[in-house]
Amino acid sequence: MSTLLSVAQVNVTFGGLRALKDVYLDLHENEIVGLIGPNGAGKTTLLNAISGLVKPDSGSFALYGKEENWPKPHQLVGHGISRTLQGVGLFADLTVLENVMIGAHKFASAGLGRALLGRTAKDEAALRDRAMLALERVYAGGLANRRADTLAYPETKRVSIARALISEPKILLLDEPAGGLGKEDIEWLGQLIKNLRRDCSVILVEHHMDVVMAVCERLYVLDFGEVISSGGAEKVRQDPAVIAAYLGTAVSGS
Amino acid sequence: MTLRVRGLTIDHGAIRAISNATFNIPQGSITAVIGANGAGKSTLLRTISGLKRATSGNILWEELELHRLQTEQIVRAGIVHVPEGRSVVTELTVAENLALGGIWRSRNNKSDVLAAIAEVYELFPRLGERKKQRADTLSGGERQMLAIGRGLISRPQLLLLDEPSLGLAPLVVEQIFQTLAELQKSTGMTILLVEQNAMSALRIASQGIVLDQGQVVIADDARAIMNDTALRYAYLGY
Amino acid sequence: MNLINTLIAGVSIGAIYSLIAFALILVWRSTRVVNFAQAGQAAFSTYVGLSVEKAVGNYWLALIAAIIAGVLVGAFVEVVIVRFIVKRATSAATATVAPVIAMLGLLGIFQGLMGLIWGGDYQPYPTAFSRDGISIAGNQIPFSRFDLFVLLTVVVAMSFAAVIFQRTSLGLSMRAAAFAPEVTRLAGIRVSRIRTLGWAFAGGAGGLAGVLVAPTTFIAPNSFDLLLVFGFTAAVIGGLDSLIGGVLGGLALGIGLSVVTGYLGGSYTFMTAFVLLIIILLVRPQGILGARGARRA
Amino acid sequence: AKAADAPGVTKDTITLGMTSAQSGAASPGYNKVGPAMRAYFDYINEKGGVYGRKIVLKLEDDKYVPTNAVNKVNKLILRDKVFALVGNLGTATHTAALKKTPIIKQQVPDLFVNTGYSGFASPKKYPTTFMYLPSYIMEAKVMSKYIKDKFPGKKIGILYQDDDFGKDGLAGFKAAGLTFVAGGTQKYASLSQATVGLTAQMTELKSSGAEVIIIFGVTSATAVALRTAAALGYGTTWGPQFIMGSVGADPTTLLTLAGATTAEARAATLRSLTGALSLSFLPAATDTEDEYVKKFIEINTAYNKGVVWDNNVLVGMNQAMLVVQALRAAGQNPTRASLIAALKSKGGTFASAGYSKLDSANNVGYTGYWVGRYNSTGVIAPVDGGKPVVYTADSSTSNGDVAVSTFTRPAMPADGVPTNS
Amino acid sequence: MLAVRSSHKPSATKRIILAIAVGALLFVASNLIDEYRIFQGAQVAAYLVGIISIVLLTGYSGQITLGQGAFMAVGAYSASLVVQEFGLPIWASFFVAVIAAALFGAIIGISAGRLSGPYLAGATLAFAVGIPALANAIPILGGEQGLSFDIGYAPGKYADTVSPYKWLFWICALCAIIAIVIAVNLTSSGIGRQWRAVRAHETAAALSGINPARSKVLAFTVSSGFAGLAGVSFSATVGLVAPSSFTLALSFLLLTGSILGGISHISGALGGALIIVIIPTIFESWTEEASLGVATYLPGIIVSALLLLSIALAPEGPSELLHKIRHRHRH
Ligand SMILES: Nc1ncnc2c1ncn2[C@@H]1O[C@H](COP(=O)(O)OP(=O)(O)OP(=O)(O)O)[C@@H](O)[C@H]1O
Ligand SMILES: Nc1ncnc2c1ncn2[C@@H]1O[C@H](COP(=O)(O)OP(=O)(O)OP(=O)(O)O)[C@@H](O)[C@H]1O
Ligand SMILES: [Mg+2]
Ligand SMILES: [Mg+2]
Repeated sequence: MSTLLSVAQVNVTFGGLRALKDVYLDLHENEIVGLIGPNGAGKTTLLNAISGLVKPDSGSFALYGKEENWPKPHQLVGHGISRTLQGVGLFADLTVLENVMIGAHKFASAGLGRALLGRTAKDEAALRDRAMLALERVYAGGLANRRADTLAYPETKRVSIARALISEPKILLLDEPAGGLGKEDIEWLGQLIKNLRRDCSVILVEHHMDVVMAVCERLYVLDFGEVISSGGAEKVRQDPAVIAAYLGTAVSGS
Repeated sequence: MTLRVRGLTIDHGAIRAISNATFNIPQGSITAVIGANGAGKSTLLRTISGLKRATSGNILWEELELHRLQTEQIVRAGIVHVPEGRSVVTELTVAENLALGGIWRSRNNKSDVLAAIAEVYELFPRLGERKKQRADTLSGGERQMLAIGRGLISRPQLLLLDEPSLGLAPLVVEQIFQTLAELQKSTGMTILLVEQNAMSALRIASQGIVLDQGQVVIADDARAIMNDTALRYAYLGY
Repeated sequence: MNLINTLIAGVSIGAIYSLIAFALILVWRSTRVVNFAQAGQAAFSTYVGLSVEKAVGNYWLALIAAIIAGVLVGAFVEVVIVRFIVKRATSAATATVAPVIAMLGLLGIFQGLMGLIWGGDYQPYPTAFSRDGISIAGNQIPFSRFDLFVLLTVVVAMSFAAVIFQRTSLGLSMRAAAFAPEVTRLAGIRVSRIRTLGWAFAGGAGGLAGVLVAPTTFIAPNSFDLLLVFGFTAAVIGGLDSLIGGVLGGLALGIGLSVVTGYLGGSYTFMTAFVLLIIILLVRPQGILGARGARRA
Repeated sequence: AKAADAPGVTKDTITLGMTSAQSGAASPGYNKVGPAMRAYFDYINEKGGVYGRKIVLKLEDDKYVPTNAVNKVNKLILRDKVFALVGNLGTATHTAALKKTPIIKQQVPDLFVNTGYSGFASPKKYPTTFMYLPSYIMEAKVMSKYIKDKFPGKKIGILYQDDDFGKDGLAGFKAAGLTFVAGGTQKYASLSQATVGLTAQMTELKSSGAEVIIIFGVTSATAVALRTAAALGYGTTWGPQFIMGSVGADPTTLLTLAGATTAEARAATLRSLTGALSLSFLPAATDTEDEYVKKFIEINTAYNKGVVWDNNVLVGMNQAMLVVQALRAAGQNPTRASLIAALKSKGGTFASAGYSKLDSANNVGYTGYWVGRYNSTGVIAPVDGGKPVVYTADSSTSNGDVAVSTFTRPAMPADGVPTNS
Repeated sequence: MLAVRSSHKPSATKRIILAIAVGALLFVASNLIDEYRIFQGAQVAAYLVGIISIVLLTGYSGQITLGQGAFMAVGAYSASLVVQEFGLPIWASFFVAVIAAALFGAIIGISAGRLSGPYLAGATLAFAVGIPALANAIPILGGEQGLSFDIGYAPGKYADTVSPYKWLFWICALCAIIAIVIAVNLTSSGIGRQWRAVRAHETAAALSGINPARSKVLAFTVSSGFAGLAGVSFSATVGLVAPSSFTLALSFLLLTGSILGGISHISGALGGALIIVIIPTIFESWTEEASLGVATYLPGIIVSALLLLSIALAPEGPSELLHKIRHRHRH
């Protein structure tokens, strides 16, 4: 089991605030890791650091066993990493199909020259097929020609996942995918994430403990920017520090 | 003060979001509105608070005809809405966002507004640590706390909460629900609570309204809904 | 001595740019619209002032009339036009562009109306104070009592507005209403009234600016157009969100132009404004005192 | 009269076209020229027109923008089918029009172009174009001679408009061998004077120590320059001799722009205007003794209601009178060709207010200037008192000599109505 | 809900056939209408290209520009210079204009790409005023008087039979048709989609592997190339390249046209160009008989009012309005 992604000693400060302190995280092949913790603990910030949206003050970043520079956001896909945003982040006035095709950007081979001459039809058709497949995978094939800002909330979530999956990532970063979803959609989502394991590894940030416990093998718990607990999911859930800081009685007691 | 909804129908262009809904929200109750995504929950709240106009039907707050009033007037009548999606003014600081909620009352109740702000900081210590921070740099959950806090500053008689638990840590959700129940008891405020998380909501609620594709299918005692397995299975999925 | 004189000359024209920048920033902060029609609004108010001046012959009365006209015009524009347009703003391509272009359209209407009412002739506007350079130790510097009056007015008006924005709940409401009308309404604030007030306020500032600028530039339906470009440049240099930044930007621009014009020649004037702007924006894309952008995810 | 086969000429009308800056930043003063022409035509129409035909003037606003000029001239020629163009104003605008409209191709008479740009007087290039103003080069030569004669050894500075208008003048100064003191050559970009002021330039001129300062710009720029000079202490701590080009020296416009509403502003401008020199080719508008001026003022009062009399109105009326004479000279049944031929052969004999000869034979306009001085009320009079002395020079950049003109002006036709043929 | 772009777009070949057909139609039409209309047709064609450049930059890539006239100036000046200084043939100067303006756009785009909203508006505004004024500072550019740019007459034996206006119109129309085909090609390709994605959500676009900065600079470059072409076409109709041809008013006029026609789609450009040329003409002839003041100011008021009205009712352009009206009928 090889390590796909490994960050260590990550420090991020905003003005005077230390949002991440010596944070570490490893992601192995075909594994789903949960990243949990109280609000404002630094979960999104860690994903932002990995995806280049925040520049860490220090820390190491290794991909597929190789030390690398912290990436820029647009280099992520090239590294085999996809992520969804905590908001939904669809392109509002593009169609669903176009939204997903954007995610397939890296498969497009036509450059400016061919675009100017209008010789992109084949390329476009290939992208379109690919995008349809990705949509169908999240049961959203029927939405293809709708404008993204006309979708219902759960539909937008599906589309954003399709957009992340279309680039065939090795690593998928999901930020609160279950937020705002109803029971059925959450169950479906859990199933989908479990199935993803065959092709890629996932870091899942989520406050829905049902989902987290159902799909994650290991957990990292952040509190005030520090890793306060990590390891097997069951073990971490029983950790008194985690219960005190995050879970409370309602979840741990049930 | 009872909120009475009579034959309310609301459309989004061609889409009918609520059709012919009729129910009462008695004073001092906590009413949970539950239903699947797209059932029309948010639309209902937005119409009560005047952000959206009804196609037909009445919304009465005692003798006040809310469906004819502007949002600002509705707020001044004591009805405060915390919409879904972490609605804060992202370009203002935490402190300014909270102050905003008190402006309309502060001419007469300056000290009370200050007290209310202090209470919010107590309820969400996180916000207290972030007073001078711009809201657009807050984490998702912190923003949600701020949105709820802004609503509480207005000391409403009727509080409309749309998915307050969204994106909040389990511990905080637990704490908020507890606080809501306490607040209701201590101030007699009425709460209309929209939740995906039906069980947690019903647990603190006195009555429940179940929406299905814009129709009010059940309006009943919260316990009764929780205990009716067939009903739960049909509309809540478990 | 000569360089000093050139710098002083820059301050006096810079104060004028500051005034225009000030009025622009006021609308921007209270409504998030860059009001290109400001040039037209200000000229319109100034014409009203001029008419009063001609009828009554009192500078101060005319000044007050221009400010009142500015307030009324500002409020009118908001109620009749802006409200309609901002409401329509969608997430689409036009969302950011439409208001800007609408303001250009408004400018066209104002200029046409002024042409119809007052004709296209350039007209002079009187001053309250001498425009002769002040003598210091027997040396006459290119800075008059009138320039001093303009500069002081800018500083006072700016401080006044800054206090209102930063320290009062009216200011808080204005800022909130500009960014998030819906949330602000839910906080019980009469957003439409606040916005109207914001426009009225800025309109008054425009009227004031017009009256103070007109003696230097003359007044005609479109005599403030280029001035608006410079005022806007000043505002952008300073950072559109900062009133102090606007004033500093105006002075910086005035001095920069004065030095370049004096030493390199008048052909470089317009280029200078552009180059100065680009250099500053490359270093600080949000202007000297503008706020940084927020986090992205 | 019967209908002729020329475009724009019917049984009882002759339609003429004109483009000018009626609005926009370049318009102050100049926007009075077109209406003044129209007023004079109205007067003539009242008196029976030209051989029974009434003159219709289509006046189009080009805002001083070349694109617009092309557009409007095209419209006048192609759609309105005017017989001739008269008094088109502006150098850049008319250059564009000559290039992209059928003026040349359709041989449209292009009479009395209202600029001093020397390039238009070129029968080969522009066979149908005739100028009105004397050239800027000529003006500069006359000015140079006067300065050298009257202010020998003095340091000279200049403020000029940085475009072909200013540069045409500069070429003339150079040809005449005038040299400027270090730091005394200042320019401003066209249209920038009101926005950025001229303080920087005037400050530099002051510190250059120039004792004679030439202002070669449009009226609004002259106004700003004079006012700035006053602010910098002109007349109290500083006292150079100002000398202004004819284009930007109309005192009525200058004083209006200075602020007729306050005594102080007016006084400040008057202070710097008093004693200043300027060149003119027509009599001063204030010279009410002049027979032409007297009659034109009458016409202005009756036919150009509410318009304040000034040099611009004089320019327009005078121009219109020349047009009427040209139309008469073209015969009972005028054609475009007959109009051009008549102007070439008889233009020099037309009655007009100009103190110098109209050299239409070579497509040139007036050929001379006189030098005047403003008194403390803003009225200009010949420098040496008495009759104006008119100087003439050629428009080439080679060093042509400046000579005193011997031209005697024809008398005003009776009642201001030409009867030539 | 807005109309959704159909996924079955005509192929490039079909587009070219369509373009040739339109060209043929215009050719026939140009022999039937009067000279003044033909001249106006040439103006429409030039404006059309200018509006396309705005639609690409603002409508697709979301970068506001108040200074498109400056890029037109760059194109026009470089075309005129290579003809005058190096004796290049006129047709080649059109290519030079496109390339020069595009290069210039790339440089400006690199700095402009960092700006957004009003800051970009301010920079482009200053640009619009600053660049044409440069002509006064650089002697070779001919100052206020400008440089000549003459496309001359039709070649060979046609010089006498084809009027200069027809010739002008054909050239401008050809440029416009080529511009439309290329613009449509571009916007229906992945590049157009990427621009719209960056406009809609920059972070999300970056996370999809698009480099937003590069995408914006590319849009600036391409748009400027179109503006350069518009600049030469425009100069061909005036015969002159001068600072006063590229005023702020021109930039604003094009912007107005792009909104009136619909800024979010290339198809709007034709409508926009027609409106800004024809509407003033109509109102000018209406007001001609009235006093000069009215004739001078009324057309401006009317075009401006139209602009406001269209932004209030249909900011996406007439197609949105049509869609809304049809929609209303159905319910
Ligand atoms: N740009 C910024 N400036 C200042 N503080 C910031 C900034 N960005 C984030 N923070 C702070 O850093 C902390 C971590 O934020 P982050 O978004 O990572 O939290 P999180 O764990 O994702 O929380 P949640 O579960 O609520 O989404 C928060 O307290 C937040 O206020
Ligand atoms: N602005 C809008 N325009 C068009 N349709 C809308 C709009 N807002 C909501 N709808 C539609 O109205 C219906 C009810 O939506 P609403 O947001 O009220 O549901 P909800 O119960 O709050 O759902 P959720 O749990 O996802 O928040 C849905 O079909 C939705 O798609
Ligand atoms: Mg988060
Ligand atoms: Mg909802």
